[in-house]
Amino acid sequence: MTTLTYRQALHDTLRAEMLRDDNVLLMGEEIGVFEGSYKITAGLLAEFGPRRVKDTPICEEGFVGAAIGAAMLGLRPVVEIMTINFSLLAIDQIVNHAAKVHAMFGGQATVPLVIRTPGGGGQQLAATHSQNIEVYYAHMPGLKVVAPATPADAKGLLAAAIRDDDPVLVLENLALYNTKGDVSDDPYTLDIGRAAVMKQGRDITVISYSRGAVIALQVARRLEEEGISVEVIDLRSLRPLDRPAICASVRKTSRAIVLEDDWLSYGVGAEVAATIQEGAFDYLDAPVRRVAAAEVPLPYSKPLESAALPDAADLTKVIKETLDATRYPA
Amino acid sequence: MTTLTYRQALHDTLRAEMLRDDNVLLMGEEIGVFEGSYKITAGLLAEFGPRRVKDTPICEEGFVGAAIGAAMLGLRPVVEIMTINFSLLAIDQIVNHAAKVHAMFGGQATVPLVIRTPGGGGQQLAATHSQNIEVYYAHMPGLKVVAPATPADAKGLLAAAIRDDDPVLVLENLALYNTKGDVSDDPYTLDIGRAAVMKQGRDITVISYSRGAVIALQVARRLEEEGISVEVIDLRSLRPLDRPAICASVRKTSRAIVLEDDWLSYGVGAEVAATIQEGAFDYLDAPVRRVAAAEVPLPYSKPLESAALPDAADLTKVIKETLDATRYPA
Amino acid sequence: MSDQVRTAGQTTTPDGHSDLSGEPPEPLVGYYRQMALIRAFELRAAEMYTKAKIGGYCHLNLGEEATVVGLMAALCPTDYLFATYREHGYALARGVPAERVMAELFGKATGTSGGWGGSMHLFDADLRLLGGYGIVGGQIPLATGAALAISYRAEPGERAEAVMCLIGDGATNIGAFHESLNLAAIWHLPIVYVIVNNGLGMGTPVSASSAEPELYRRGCAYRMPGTRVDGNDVLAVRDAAAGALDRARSERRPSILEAVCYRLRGHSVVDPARYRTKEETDRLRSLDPLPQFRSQLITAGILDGEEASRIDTDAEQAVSAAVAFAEDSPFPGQDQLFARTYATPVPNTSTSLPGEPLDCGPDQSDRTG
Amino acid sequence: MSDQVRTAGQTTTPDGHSDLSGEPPEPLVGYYRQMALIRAFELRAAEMYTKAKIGGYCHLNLGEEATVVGLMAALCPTDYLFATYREHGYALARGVPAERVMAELFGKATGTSGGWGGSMHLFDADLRLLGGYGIVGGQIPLATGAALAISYRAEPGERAEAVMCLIGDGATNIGAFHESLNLAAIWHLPIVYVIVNNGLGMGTPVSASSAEPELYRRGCAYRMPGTRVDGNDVLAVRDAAAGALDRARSERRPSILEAVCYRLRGHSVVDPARYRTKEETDRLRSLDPLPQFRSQLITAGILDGEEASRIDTDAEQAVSAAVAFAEDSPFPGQDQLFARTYATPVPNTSTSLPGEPLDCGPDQSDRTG
Ligand SMILES: Cc1ncc(C[n+]2csc(CCOP(=O)(O)OP(=O)(O)O)c2C)c(N)n1
Ligand SMILES: Cc1ncc(C[n+]2csc(CCOP(=O)(O)OP(=O)(O)O)c2C)c(N)n1
Ligand SMILES: [Mg+2]
Ligand SMILES: [Mg+2]
Repeated sequence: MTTLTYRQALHDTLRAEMLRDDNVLLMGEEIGVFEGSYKITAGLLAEFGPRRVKDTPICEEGFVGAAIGAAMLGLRPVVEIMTINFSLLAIDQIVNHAAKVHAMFGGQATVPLVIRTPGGGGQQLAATHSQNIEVYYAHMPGLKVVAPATPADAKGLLAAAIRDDDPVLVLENLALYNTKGDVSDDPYTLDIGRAAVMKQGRDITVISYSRGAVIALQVARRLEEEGISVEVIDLRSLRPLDRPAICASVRKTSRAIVLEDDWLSYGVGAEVAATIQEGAFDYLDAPVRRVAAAEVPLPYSKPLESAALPDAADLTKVIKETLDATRYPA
Repeated sequence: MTTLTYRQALHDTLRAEMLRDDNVLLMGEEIGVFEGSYKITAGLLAEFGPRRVKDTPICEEGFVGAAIGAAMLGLRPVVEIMTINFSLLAIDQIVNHAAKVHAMFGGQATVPLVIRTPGGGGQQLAATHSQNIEVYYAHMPGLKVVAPATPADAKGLLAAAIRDDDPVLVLENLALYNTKGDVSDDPYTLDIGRAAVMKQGRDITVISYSRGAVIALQVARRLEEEGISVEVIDLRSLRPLDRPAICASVRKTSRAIVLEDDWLSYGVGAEVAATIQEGAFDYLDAPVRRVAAAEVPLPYSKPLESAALPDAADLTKVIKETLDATRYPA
Repeated sequence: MSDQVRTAGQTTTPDGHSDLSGEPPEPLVGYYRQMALIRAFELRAAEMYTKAKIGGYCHLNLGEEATVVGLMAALCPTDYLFATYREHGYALARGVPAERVMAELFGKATGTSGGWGGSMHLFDADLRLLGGYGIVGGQIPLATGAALAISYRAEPGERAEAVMCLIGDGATNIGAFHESLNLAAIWHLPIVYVIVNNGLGMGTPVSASSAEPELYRRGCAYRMPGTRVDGNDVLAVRDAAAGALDRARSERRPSILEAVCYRLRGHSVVDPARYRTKEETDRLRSLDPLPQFRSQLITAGILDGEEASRIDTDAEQAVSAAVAFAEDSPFPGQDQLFARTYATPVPNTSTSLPGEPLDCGPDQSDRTG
Repeated sequence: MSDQVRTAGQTTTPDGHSDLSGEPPEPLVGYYRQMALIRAFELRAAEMYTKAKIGGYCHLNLGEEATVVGLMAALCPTDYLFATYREHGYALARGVPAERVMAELFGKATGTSGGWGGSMHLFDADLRLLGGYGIVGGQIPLATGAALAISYRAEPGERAEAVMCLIGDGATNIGAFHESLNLAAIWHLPIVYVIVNNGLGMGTPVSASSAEPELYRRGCAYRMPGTRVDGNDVLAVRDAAAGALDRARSERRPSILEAVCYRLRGHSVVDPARYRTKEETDRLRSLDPLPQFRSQLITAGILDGEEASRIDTDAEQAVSAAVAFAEDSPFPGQDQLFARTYATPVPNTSTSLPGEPLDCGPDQSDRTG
């Protein structure tokens, strides 16, 4: 067990998988000479050379598509898209090709591809560089989508993604790269498609993922001191979505809140809330509320940006409102 | 009042708006010489000439982006994207530019742009040509998204979209083009952001839009004969979403079902169900169920395609199950 | 690095066709056989479409037979082919049995893609036909990536693998074309981009869509050489393609090959092509490569009229057999619906049919609402 | 239609710089003044960034001042400019007060975009600066569309409007570049695509990203002429740009202008540019257009050292004033958060802050759960 940053866990996992399997190669803008915009790939060009670490020109559609084609021939490319915002330039290749090729050709082709890309607002990157849009990929059959919240999960989910024969998006988060956590030194993978109970609790369930899960855990720990017992579910995987785990928790706590960095309408929380009201209808003592971003293109200016994004205080408030509304004995 | 097809209503509205305002121009692949893949623009090149009706090469990103730029200078382009599937090639321009330009530049720029594009499965067009993906646009602040179900709404919403100063997606549907309905001969617009009660009912609310709304209405009429009173809400607008109209209906009927052509997870229905359980929690007698597509890339083969897509029988079954579960006296 | 126009193969006869005299006769007859098969197949496909045996979109190679057969003649079994949605003929010439192609068009389990793909999405892993693609330009990055995989794994050489990527004239205007050709050039990938210039993208002529209408020159922006060839001349196409593939194999030099041909009918079966005048249609008929090559073979004494007619009849019969096979084949079973979404099964994948309740796990509590 | 390399303006001195002798002195001093302002502004912006007064990404024009000022000198007030995210200098040279630029970087309500855009998204409707854009290549289709709007509305002519679209070297590899240039060429649009070739896209040299590294030649795929100009030579840039704009105005002939310049620092303020050697950095310093133009002006007797120093000091002071203004300005009020999403208000637009309940209309019933 070693304490690692989320960044280091990703880096080490890439390296380990490259050592394990010569078919694993890295592609993306500035991942080699520049060592990665967020330095996840630092040192890997020096170690593995330009055959395994391919810097690409700025052409998201072209290099993501090339990675898909290479995967169809059995390579296992791990592509970095600098931020998820730029994935929109490659989304036709991801959605209409990577996600379709296996089924549309009757199972004859597989696409063992990983796309790593960070999302997240709160860095004053303004409207076009602060999006999450995970829901674009989570909605799409044929894709698998994971969004690790901790260094340990980053390792286990990235390794699983690389060994999976389907296209997997590994959604990272700018605000998590420097966060730390214990990571087992041994190699391991985590199941894609399974959520984790980050913290047990009795009174209310908070469901989140990625950075949101980290915040939810912090809030839960703080509220524990106030005598409020919050269960935290980290989805880990957005597609497949672990509905049984969500509903099992809510059947226990009878109340649920979803926290997400994304815009509220048609966001990830919508699916979670819809799932809960169907899967745990008779157990729910209060509506599932969603704590999510205000529905505006994210402003650059710090005070406006902060106002638009959900934070621990917003979550705390909604937890208390929900408990109060159902007359939780404080 | 004249009986028109959905196709004719769209055509006539384009023509009327072009006559009204010289700033309105049409752009898209094959809309001129070829008269439109689905013939919505038939005759307009002959009438208005190539200045107003611009055939483009195959370059969705380029011509959609050009339309946005032209709109920033005050033109009012109406772009046809041949099907919504191809909008993925232009989505960076739509999401990162059309939707952002007004806010990101502090309100100095406006984008009076309309994008018309049909979606829908069921035509054996296979996995890449049968998608809906409305939710990609519905999720996005800065965009407005309408999805008319009837010829009359097609007219009113398209006219409203053309006169609106924001980017509006008008989502058409391949399966609706030949459907007929009464359309007032006078010019009119409908409010973007308002749903319509297509049919009043007491026992249960079915919420849908586009082709789904037409099916919901048919099912509701049939069930009326069996003594089941179904209220049908046609969303008409996916962004903004008319939450008050949805919840008002469910507060009356206490039961709701969403019908959509799209995949279930993270689809439009998720938002509707999440909205209802929050906005009408105390009124709900049963979970809101969603009738939606099976989560697979749509197969070409007819029997498989039919199995994957929701139909009137599926909706009828779920209505009855929901009523039975809440002991509706048959 | 030089662009060139090749109107024919090694040598040319006065009427502009490739000279057949130096060619061994059997392959030539084989080319005609393939061309006749494609012609018969496509005509029957159109008929089956109007009989609603085939659904969706259906794009035909009618008029492009010489290009199709010439290109496939140059391709080695070890090479990979990425096609557009207009690919029935390529599948046939690559060696996919007509039965399996027709069955795919019928949406049957015995089809090349098990009924999942239809007319636009023929695939044969064994024959290295890596798919027809319905998104214009979508195949170009994929093909480029396949070439990357080849160069990742093996050295160049005369017997190295290579990729052929088919691209319509209209598709050269899309961003993926630019991005991919640039990648292939800077990475020295073994790929030939074949622009099948049939003069039109739906109703749009090349001159209206491309600011450089000499499409083989569009590689200039990547220092990539280009060749234009008469797509009605099967040997010229074959030889030009073989040369380009050789450079790809041995030198890892990507290139463009433009084959100029004509679409005899509308864009798809349902398009009456009203945007073409009668004169234009007549002109196209006069350029039809099938009767041309037939009479060339007869003139050269390689076939006599009777043999040629027998080939035509054989083709008809093969297509009839294909239709019968497709007709008799079963549709894929509904139990297959969820079998294709993923190659690696993972927990919680949805397998709900429309209208089924969500799978939210066992409700073990005794509590009721 | 011909590509050409222009190393200088009308005439060239033996050391390769434009000859100043035929030029009226005042504009020359003005150019220097602008270059000095940009230099001072950018250095201060870097400082303010490290002091966390500026957030997000911050890309500087350090080293590109001659290109910036030369281009802006050629642009008429009626022309439209679309820029990349590296656009502080362009805003300043176009005439946006330094106060408003700095205020935008500070995220203040008095900024060019009211604090909504930040460093990457400067906009000034009056000055027809139609934005900096952070998505690489995203501005190219928009600029092309602006040129379409111009040609939709008015005839060509000497005083017609035109569009200038700035493009980084790295951005020429993206699909939007190809699609847009093709559109401009077939539609004969009044636009100049300026490739600001500073040698690098982040850490990637042009030779590694573009298979045709002579970027002004990339118009060949659209029969679009291109010119390369020494981007360290303000007059050469100005004249080449003026010529290209003239062709756009009068003949509706789009073209490429490549200005070769250098990025003195890292890609953005936070990039130490370790991928550059000390020799390379030293070489870049020696090419710095600012001291060069300064000594050229002094040698030509247009400025003396004292005047030049005063200009430098003025620039410093202007920037200090800009910082003070930015510092003193208010942030946009939170009540403005929902004011910018739409230009045309419609019912049911969400105005909920995070954690607020949904607006689901009045709950008029007396029923409780
Ligand atoms: C991205 C995209 N845009 C538009 C279409 C619709 N479409 C299908 S085929 C076609 C014309 C293509 O022309 P060309 O590339 O010349 O190929 P051809 O059909 O002539 O073989 C168009 C516009 C599509 N399938 N994909
Ligand atoms: C579509 C997209 N991909 C990647 C990026 C990240 N990125 C920002 S600037 C840049 C380099 C651009 O280089 P160049 O075009 O030469 O412009 P310069 O920064 O040198 O002015 C990259 C890769 C982006 N903003 N947008
Ligand atoms: Mg064509
Ligand atoms: Mg650069």
